Amino acid sequence: MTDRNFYGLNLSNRLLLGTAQYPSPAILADAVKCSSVEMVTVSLRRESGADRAGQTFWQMIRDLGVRVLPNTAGCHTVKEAVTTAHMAREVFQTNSIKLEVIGEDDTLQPDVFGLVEAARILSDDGFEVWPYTTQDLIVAGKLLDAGCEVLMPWGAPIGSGQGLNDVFGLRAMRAHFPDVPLVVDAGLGLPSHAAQAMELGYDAVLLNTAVAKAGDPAAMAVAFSEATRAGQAAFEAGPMEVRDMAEPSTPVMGKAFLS
Amino acid sequence: MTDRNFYGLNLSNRLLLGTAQYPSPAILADAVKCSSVEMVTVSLRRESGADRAGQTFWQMIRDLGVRVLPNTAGCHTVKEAVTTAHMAREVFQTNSIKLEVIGEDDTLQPDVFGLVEAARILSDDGFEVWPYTTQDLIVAGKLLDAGCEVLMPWGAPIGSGQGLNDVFGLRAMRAHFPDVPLVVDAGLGLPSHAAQAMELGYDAVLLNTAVAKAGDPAAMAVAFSEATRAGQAAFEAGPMEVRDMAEPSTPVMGKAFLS
Amino acid sequence: MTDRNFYGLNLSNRLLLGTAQYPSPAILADAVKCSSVEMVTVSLRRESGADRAGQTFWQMIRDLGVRVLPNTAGCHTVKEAVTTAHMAREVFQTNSIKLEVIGEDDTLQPDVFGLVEAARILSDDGFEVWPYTTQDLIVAGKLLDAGCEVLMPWGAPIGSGQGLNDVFGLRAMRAHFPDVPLVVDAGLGLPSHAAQAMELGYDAVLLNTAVAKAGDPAAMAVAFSEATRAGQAAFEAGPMEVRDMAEPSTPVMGKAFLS
Amino acid sequence: MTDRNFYGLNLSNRLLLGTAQYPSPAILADAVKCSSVEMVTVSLRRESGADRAGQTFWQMIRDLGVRVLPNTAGCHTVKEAVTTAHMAREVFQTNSIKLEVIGEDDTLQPDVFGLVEAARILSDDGFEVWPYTTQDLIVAGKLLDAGCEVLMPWGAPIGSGQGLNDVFGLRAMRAHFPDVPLVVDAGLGLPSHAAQAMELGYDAVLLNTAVAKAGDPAAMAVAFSEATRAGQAAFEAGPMEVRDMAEPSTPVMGKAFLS
Amino acid sequence: MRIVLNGEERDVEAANLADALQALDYGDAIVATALNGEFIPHDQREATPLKEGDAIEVLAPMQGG
Amino acid sequence: MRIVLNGEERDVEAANLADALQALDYGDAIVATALNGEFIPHDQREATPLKEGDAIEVLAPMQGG
Amino acid sequence: MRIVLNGEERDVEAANLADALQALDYGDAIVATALNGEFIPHDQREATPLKEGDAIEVLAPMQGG
Amino acid sequence: MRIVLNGEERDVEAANLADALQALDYGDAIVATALNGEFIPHDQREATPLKEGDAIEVLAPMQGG
Repeated sequence: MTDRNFYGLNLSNRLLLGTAQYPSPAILADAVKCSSVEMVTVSLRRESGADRAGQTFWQMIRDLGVRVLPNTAGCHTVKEAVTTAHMAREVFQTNSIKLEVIGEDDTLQPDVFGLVEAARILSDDGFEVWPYTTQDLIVAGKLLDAGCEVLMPWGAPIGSGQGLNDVFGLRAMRAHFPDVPLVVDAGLGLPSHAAQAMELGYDAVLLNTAVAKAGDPAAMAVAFSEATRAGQAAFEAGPMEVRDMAEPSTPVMGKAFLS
Repeated sequence: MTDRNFYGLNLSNRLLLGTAQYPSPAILADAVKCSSVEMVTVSLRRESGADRAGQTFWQMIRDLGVRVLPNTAGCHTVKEAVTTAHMAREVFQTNSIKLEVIGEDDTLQPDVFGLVEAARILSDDGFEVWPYTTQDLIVAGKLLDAGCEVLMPWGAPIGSGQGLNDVFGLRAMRAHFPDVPLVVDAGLGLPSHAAQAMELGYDAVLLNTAVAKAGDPAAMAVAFSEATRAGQAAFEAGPMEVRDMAEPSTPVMGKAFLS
Repeated sequence: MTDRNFYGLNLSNRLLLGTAQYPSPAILADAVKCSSVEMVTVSLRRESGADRAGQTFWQMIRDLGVRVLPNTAGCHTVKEAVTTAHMAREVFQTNSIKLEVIGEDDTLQPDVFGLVEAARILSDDGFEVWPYTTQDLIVAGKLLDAGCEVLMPWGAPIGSGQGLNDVFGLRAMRAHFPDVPLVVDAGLGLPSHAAQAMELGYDAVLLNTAVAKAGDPAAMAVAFSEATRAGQAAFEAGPMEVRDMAEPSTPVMGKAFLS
Repeated sequence: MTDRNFYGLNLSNRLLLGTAQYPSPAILADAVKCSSVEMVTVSLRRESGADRAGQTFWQMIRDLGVRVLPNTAGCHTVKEAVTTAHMAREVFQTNSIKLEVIGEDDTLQPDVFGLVEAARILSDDGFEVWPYTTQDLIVAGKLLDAGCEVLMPWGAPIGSGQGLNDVFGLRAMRAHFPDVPLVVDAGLGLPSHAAQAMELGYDAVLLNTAVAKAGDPAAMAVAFSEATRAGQAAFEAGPMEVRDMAEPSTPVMGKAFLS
Repeated sequence: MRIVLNGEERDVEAANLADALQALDYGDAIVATALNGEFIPHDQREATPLKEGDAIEVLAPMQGG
Repeated sequence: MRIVLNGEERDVEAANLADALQALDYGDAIVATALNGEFIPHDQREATPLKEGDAIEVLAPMQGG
Repeated sequence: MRIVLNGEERDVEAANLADALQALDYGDAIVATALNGEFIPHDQREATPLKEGDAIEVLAPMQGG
Repeated sequence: MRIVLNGEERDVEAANLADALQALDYGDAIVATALNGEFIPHDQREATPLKEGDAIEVLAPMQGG
């Protein structure tokens, strides 16, 4: 797993971080630096010729020297997502795209039909698609057929912080695609959630709100980064077998008779 | 919480590690060094004049330069536990004692009646008692009255690796004793369990089997150490509020109209 | 909810029972009679002119006087499922079909793409389609658009007995489709699972293995039937609010002073 | 388990119901009658010579023709509990007493030290003690030694409706005392919780708030009664083995080839 | 004579606990009694004299969980 | 004539599907039929000729979940 | 000429999309453009004439999750 | 003299516990001692006589959880 790569990209830090909702750009920069994340997600929004807010933001991100993964957040149709992806490729100068085709606004869950179609179109057009999907194994298979080399099932609804709502589904997905880089994207609220995802054998986690909305985002980013690494290391180190009953850790043999 | 001390002792690493069940002394030493734990648990067992196994072990521990917390593992009566504590104090030259009074062998759960009595006797005799107890708040109160300044509720049966079996009980205990150093002792199986305990506001975790029985104990020790720190940092950083439904992380405002 | 109907059909017993895997036909008949279920699932398999096993089975089911819901179990393609549905309609003389389009054999989860396509074809052809689906809200919407008037999300993999693996998903589905008859189909192992599904506001549960493989199938069928009714009644009766802390049930006022 | 008795008492309905917090006495009576519970808990409170509220209540309970289990609710000391028990015995003309010695007011958890002492005093004095306790196996053992023939571990804090907070503890208790009548007392919020307790092999459940505070208490009482019976029946019927992966319920053999 | 009945001060003239219950309008109500924290069984009420300041608890059946 | 019945090769002399069912001992059994993967309704069996190598599926009610 | 820029009506005199960006003060800002819902790559802006009522989207990097 | 050392019968000639440890090859090993279930501190070993059948526990540091 350690030498697992994402479209040929090696990430020593398996925490991918979103850049939205921070109290200030300075705090975002701080969070990125302190946690030494290597890849952050970004988006495209309307720019005004007057204030050019986007230019400032973009300069700040470039100064951080991290890779960017543009998203198609908020897109509800294949056409929107595909057009947004093309615009992102030009602006961010990268073929990488976090593909979101949102199907429902209460859960922000993906429209897996539109997702597969958009993934095919973009893959055929040379994009490296990181699809935000569900734990559906058939959808996953179609995404791989469409050309995706990474899958990003959700842990819980975006921004909910609920953690891993369907551990069975995540475990089945890992078992079914042992060789595919899998990223738990969205829904994580605490570092223990990130550790748990990695302990299940996932290759990375992607989150935003849990860090940005923390009392101390930079400290929380570090916490998530460490927990992610800890979960990864645990998976690789080979955890103990869980037991139903107790077993003394201190040897019983040689115990004194003192009664 | 960071400046919480344990009988005046400051621990920057809140992972306490057991020393039993490792494949070899060298691997134990490795685990301790790599994870830079500062305190390890030890016990007393019968020594033979011939091989003097204990002398070698003790020399190894001293060379590691860590603090030791002797236990009364396997003691089922107050008298056994008290006598063992006295012998440990002489040998290990410390007033610290991890007090175990085992009441039942399938779960290795404490006999809270014997525990409170032994805790009083030992506290009165100048010991710094670290009691292995349950989440029972009344028992906890009696232990504090007896002189204990640290409480160590179990997470799950010793050596089971089940994690936190009664999160409600642990949460209630933390809420009820905001100023008492609390350590989750026993039952943890994965780093995410340690992170979760710290996220609940616990001050440290103590474990042994999950590291000793891992495929790579040293790597697992590091993983637990990082996860413990991550959970502690998360608690201090102030986690986000969990939400029932989704909330977009990427701002909706300024989204392009591309349909 | 009580007056919820399924394609116009009123079911006073909201437990739907499968007819496979029983130790004997007599025990199946017993289970159906004792639990007074009103609808059972059946399938089509190859008949030999010699032994005509199917004729005997079919006579037994008709003697039970229950409604049948034929399934397309084991079908992996739209064509297979549609053809099987047509053959079932002729043999069982019913427009009702439990539509299964299996996408993966370890989890037996539905292929939601094939499912939606087959649902449209069959609905257009006059079938009353009961689709075995996931908790995916977008898929659910497409099934309704295709003409389905009932949805049957899985609780867990068929025959696993794990219960409700994704309570969040089931709750979101109920909230999103308040007026659609929803049936939890597959994966239930214990009556408490059935009660929980109904307490979430589901309209019925469909299961087979948990009853057929029980030590005493007839007794287990009754248990599931009662638990299903209990969960339904609880949902309608309006459950209490869950509280974080305790609240005395016995009034404190008027308590004697006896210390 | 069916022929398990409680101090010689056979209960065909294993739901024990509290009598407090109902919208009106009429609704309480209704709940008791509709659910055909056989035993209800009652308490003692100060009576005024003027209104004699207690007399009216007592007459109503007697008219219901159910057995009463008086409690010592709200007692925090051994003396209070013992005196209250004696007063209850005289008034209710029964040796049965639900022994509560409360140790902490946020969780209303028992003071297990006072509980064991009071249980011994009362048992020696001819009472049939039903102790409200925790899942602590050592405490349980002492209660049995004290003369108790029934144990009532809590499921969750009184009135919280959280359900079974420590399933492991309940399971261990059942396994450790296979021949002792065990009742889950307090904390249940939904019928599925009652079913789950009985599926674990418990012999009865005792609750109050979940019924009294329901929108329709009588209907909820019936729901709990049915779920309790369903859980009991399931335990006796022998549930299926839970499986990790799916297994077709409909036989694969004989499936048509239609592709 | 000044006594405390169920936590409230009351004046009552009674030689013993049984008389007091009558004087306090309990008539034949089904109640259990305690005097200064000690249970007094029904058949000992007459033999139980009262004195100034005694605390009497008179309890009856009530809802309970 | 060589046909495949429910996956097994069989010899049968029959002008159409209806005849074949008779020849294959199905009598008045309640079954549904498919020919080479296509559903053949009961009332079309007579009008459905068979040829060498045809694959016939004859299905009947069975246990199902 | 009346066009819609990022959802707001604007007047601009420009022969093509490139001119329009200049006229609208984008200067050398790093932006991506779409015309009536179709992506217009940077190097095609000059070759892209504008007409009355065209809807232009001008997007730049922004925070994202 | 017959004594029980860590659960095993042993013959040892020793006036007191300190001598016994020497005779039993403990030399300067770091150990804690108990005699018939009572802890005997290091500095009291010499003052602790042994008699036939005494049970001695000699404990040293060991792995613990």
